Amino acid sequence: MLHYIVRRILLLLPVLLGLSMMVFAIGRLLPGDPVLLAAGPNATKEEVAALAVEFGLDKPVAVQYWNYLTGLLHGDWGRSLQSRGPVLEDLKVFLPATLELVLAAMLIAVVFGILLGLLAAVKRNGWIDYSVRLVSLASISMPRFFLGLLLQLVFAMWLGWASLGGRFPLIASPPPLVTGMLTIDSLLAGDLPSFLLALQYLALPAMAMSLSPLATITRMMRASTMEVLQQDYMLTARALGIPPGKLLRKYVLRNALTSTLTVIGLYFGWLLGGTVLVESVFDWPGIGLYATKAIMMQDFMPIMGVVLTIGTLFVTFNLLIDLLYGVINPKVRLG
Amino acid sequence: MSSTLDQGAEMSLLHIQNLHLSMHSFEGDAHVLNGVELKIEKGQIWGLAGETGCGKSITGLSISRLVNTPPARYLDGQILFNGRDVLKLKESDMRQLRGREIGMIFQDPTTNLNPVLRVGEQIADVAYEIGRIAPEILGLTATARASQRKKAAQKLGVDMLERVGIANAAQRARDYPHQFSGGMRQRVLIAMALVGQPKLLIADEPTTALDVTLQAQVLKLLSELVSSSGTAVLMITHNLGAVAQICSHVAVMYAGHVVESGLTQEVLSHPQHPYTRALIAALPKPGIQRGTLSTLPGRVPNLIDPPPGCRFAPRCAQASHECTLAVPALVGKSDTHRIACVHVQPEVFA
Amino acid sequence: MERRSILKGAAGSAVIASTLGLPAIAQAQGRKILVIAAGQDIPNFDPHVATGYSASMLHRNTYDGLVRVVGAPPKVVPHLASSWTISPNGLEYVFKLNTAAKFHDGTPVTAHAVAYSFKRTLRLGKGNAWMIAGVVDPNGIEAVDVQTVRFKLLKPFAPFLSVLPWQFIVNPVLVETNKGSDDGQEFLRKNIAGSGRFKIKRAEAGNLYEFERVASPWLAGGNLDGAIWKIVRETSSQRLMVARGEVHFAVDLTSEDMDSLKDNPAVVRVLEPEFRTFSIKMNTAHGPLADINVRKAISHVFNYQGMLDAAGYAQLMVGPLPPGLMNDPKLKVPRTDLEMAKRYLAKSKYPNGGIKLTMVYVTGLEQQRRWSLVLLDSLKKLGIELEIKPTLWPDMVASTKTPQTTADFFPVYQTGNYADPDNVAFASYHSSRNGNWQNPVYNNPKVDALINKGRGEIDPKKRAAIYAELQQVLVDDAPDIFGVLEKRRLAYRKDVQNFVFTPVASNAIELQNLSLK
Amino acid sequence: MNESQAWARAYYRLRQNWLSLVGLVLVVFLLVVALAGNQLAPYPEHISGSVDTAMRFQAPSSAHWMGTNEMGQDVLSLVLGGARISLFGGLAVVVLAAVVGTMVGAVAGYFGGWTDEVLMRLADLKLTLPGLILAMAVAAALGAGTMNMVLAISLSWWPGFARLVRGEVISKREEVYVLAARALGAGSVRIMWRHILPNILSPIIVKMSLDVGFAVLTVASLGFVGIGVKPPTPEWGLMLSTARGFLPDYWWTAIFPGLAIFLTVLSFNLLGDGLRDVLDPRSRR
Repeated sequence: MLHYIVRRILLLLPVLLGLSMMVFAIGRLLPGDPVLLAAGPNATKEEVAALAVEFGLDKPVAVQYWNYLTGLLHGDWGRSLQSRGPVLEDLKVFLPATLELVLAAMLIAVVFGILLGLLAAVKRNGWIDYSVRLVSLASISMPRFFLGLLLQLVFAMWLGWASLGGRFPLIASPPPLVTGMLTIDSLLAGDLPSFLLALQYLALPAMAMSLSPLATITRMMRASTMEVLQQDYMLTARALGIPPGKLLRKYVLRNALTSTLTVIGLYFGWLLGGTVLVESVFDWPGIGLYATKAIMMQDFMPIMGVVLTIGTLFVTFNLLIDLLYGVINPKVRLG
Repeated sequence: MSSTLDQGAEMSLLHIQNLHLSMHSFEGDAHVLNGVELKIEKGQIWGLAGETGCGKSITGLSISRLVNTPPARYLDGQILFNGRDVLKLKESDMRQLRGREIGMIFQDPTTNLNPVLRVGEQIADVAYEIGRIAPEILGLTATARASQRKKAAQKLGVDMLERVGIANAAQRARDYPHQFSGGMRQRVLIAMALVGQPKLLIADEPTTALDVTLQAQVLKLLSELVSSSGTAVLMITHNLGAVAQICSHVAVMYAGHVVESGLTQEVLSHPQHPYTRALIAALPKPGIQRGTLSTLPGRVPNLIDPPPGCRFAPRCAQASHECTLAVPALVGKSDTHRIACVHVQPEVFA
Repeated sequence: MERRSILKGAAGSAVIASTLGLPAIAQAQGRKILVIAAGQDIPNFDPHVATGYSASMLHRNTYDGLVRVVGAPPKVVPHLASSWTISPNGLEYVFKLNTAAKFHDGTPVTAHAVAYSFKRTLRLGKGNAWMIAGVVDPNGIEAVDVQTVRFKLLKPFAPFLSVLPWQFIVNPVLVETNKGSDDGQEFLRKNIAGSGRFKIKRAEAGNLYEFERVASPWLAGGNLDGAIWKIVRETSSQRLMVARGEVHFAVDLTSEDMDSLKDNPAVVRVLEPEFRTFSIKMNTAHGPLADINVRKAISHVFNYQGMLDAAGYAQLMVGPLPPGLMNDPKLKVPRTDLEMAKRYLAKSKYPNGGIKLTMVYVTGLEQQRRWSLVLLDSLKKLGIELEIKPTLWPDMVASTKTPQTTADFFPVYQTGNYADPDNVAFASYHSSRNGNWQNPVYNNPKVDALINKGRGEIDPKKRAAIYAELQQVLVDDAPDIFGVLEKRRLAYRKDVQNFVFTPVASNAIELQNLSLK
Repeated sequence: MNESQAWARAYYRLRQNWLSLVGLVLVVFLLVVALAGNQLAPYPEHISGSVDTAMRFQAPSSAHWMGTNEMGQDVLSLVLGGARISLFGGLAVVVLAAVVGTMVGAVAGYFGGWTDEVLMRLADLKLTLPGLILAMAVAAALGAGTMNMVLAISLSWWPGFARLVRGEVISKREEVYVLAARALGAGSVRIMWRHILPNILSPIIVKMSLDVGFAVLTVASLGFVGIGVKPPTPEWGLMLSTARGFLPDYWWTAIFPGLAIFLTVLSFNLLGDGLRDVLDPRSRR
């Protein structure tokens, strides 16, 4: 098993290299002059030229890329026009917020997706199956930002149960910083009131984020469960007296999960990139909002930083899913 | 539908009476079983032979009520297992029978074991569930705790694997199905089917997916295990050779109807029904020249609008108008040889 | 709203609502924290570099200027300087400093610190330096003794006292020790070296800035222990947060927000005129609008009422300068008059229109989007087509470099930082500002001369006459479509006490005298 | 199975799943609205930007079925007008991405070897990058305008088609009729164009019909974030983001554009699902 993991990790390096190359190329190809913008509106010609040298834009592209790459490795991801600070520092502040949102959304999507998928497959062509299929198709079509607005309208504006935006009540002091994820940090600090508060702020955005992955996982789970139910070994197990509960829990679930797992992996990556809209609706200070502001200011370093971060996380997480796939599916692990 | 119990005769293990079943599909409703008649006593080893699509598998599955309704629908008839009509049982009662009273083996060993669970665990699961109803199988009393039952089930599982000829069964039990050869997997399935010491074992084409040498071994293993425990067997196959090798009795089915049944020795050496005779004639015998295999003209009837009366009539040489009037009943002086054909009178044959 | 109250009533009884208990402003552990919702981030703390109302709020509360501005109309009152004398020719100002004033690190605010700060401002030439550049002579700033500082001006400058509230004094010791290579800019970007009543306790870029009252402030006032400047981008969120008590202040509200707060008993609405003009500048140097008759025609076809409706709480401009700043009642600005517009157009090079003009506006600024639609609709009546291009702020600023790259119509907000006509006049119409977004192309020597005269004139009556003549020339030249004066739209909770509105950067809330019940 | 029976079975499966029929009807209705938006709208002049500031924020009434917005424009007319941008924007993205993706996929699949390796790694890399953020960055940099937006979105949309087509081409490449054509001396382009492409059309069409819905969603997302079309062109995403400030009091200015996006995406998904069953039964739901 170990060499399987090592081989996959080694395979990761060229992908990350390719990723950095593509992000650099996109940064350079985008029209708009980063130097002029960095210099600011009332900068003189000389100042702009000096800055161009400082940015290293006068050097050939290959050298620029090399500087960019070495810079990345040494933690210099460029400076942001907005915060004037290094991009890496900003990412350290904003990334945990996005991760917390995506993890919460995926948790909801996976748990309910699997349950609903199983239910729909078992009660095949019954009214439950039919309504689950209809609702999941509608959920996939529901734009996240519109859903966010509706949730805000109902739960925050009319019913007043949830907060309108932000991550934590302003007055209350946040739990000590460990992971940067408020819910987890407050749990680590054993501070239940903060945990509940953080949860209350996380609820609406997480729900808005989780609807489309939930629907997709339901559809995938339903399809793979129906596939498994028709397998011969299910008939054998049933014929030899295995009760339905154990059949579903043990015999169906593990097999159906294997193919649904890849979707969960893919979705985590897509969600990372998709938080932009929900973050702007709920004023959730994550990398999505950070990227949007950077785009509005044509501030390239943060955009490239965010895109590279998401790309890297996406690739790494898919590797984890593949490894988990090996654990669940012995044929893959033992070759 | 005669629902009265079969008074006089001592209660047989399995008695399928006049079973009718239709299967709904895109094109329409196919009348798959057309009055199946079959009676199996304790210890007997029956072969259920017929071409593909004659309904033998569905009959086997119906005994353990594993046919999904819909799309299937039982139109008529009974399946009496130890006198109780299986079609009327509550699902929970039916589950008590499966594995404990009725064991089943299916055709393809490569797909009948759960790929993601260890072999030992799968057989232990079966033993554990049976132990819940009949603890004595695991050598425990009813008051045994679940953990005891689990350990005993695992031990019984390993023992069974050994009895079906799997070397150092304890280690092998930890392996996964894909680490076993086809023949070994079929042995595991046999072990799983017999771990509950069932009264009846239904084997649906158990050797069809194996090559010839393995077939003989598996059949030998099956007959040894069964004879020692007195388990009755219903082997569903289209291979008359296999029937001849281990079955004491045989029933020949055509288009959802048993046309001839009785002692294997009797039926195979003196086939009376035209279809059985044609079936046996089609068997290649050693020393025949090339090109002389006789074939049966015509095709299996379309079951959506089946021919009236005897469904073999369209392909039968002695067919007459009388054949088309009604489905001929399976009659015979005794259970040793019964025939369903208007033109063959019972007294004619022994 | 009938339906909403039913829903609210039903929800009120819902068990969930009561248990969750939305976190209204709990007086956290008894500490009085004022929470302000604002849409603008504070990327830079340096008082001599950063601009924008968010930065001004930070500077006002963590640094001090020689004087402060209070009330409406704004009046200059002593602050660091307890008294001052002005020479008859208006060229020399001498300030006596308040001995009690001291920096956060306890060292007193000396005349040397004042001189050091003004010299640094002029040296950097950023932030609010433009207010005193070319007016204060860097070598003419002298610390006579520990408590007295003398300023020698290069030329008489009537609004000098009005600009001083924007020039903040830094602690020279701290700045020198962290000078670095950029005159302490890197240090002051994230750190405070001031003498204000508050200092920064927690700063999360893009999210919130928490202020905390210093241990022993040299000036008492108000009972606040601290305050939080919370970045809330969406104005509707700000409005709902102040309506529900999640925040005390909301500083970026739209007219629609103010309408929906109308009948909320717990909220005080502030709707005050301010020295903030909005006009659509026309490219007088390049393209069809160089022709004055086309400009005149457009000035008369524009739907002023439509602009006012779309603006909500605002009033139409009655002249190039905001009212109350020496405005001339006899001045007549153009109003919608299709006949007059057609007459002017007939005299122009394009008698029946048929031309296509371009307008840029800042992506995301809703008001500017609405007014560009009003302009598009109005121009249709003259057969003129308008292409509206939402543009990102950096690109807009870059486009004003040359007349050729500047769009035909360029919308500009002009905020009067100090209550003096020179402020708006100089920034909007003086040709020295050409190539800059405040006055990209307009160049009229006659106007320049009048502005310079106005700056230097001390005598109020003569000054009034100069600005009256200036405004008449501007109206005749019609370089802009004179738009609206948006009222300041603020809202705060009833339990905030003694907030005094000052029409000068009033959304940069001064915490000094505020208290919470 | 002769020709007529194949169609009968296809029709049966489509009819059996009446949902996709609903999808079909909705899509046709949307196309009509997109084409004839101006004619259908009660106040067509509002679509081209005229305003009526006296009638601001009117609640839905008989005069204005969906009420009026902040400029007094009729929301129903703007929604109908917006259909053109959103729908044709979505279609343009998918068609552009399909063309580019098919070419890349066909070349990679047919020639294989290192071209396949390079092109597919490029496509895979593209999939790891967050499509929406990239589209926003590119659209913002190119400046507002429908064409810029379509270009920006299809930039990260083509890999999906490339992977699909590559798979299909590889499987079809070994087919007998392809070998026969090559044996008869047909050039590779001819083979691809005349033999392989026509036979892999159905999975492409299925993916296109499924993707249009999501492309419309992305167009609206760009609009919501404030990048996208130039005023006065009505666009659902922009309308929703503008109207967001008027919740909850003037809810109709936000709800109707939002519903329009949802319905469009739903109808294409319904149709796509149905088509997939009919045209491409292998990957049934």
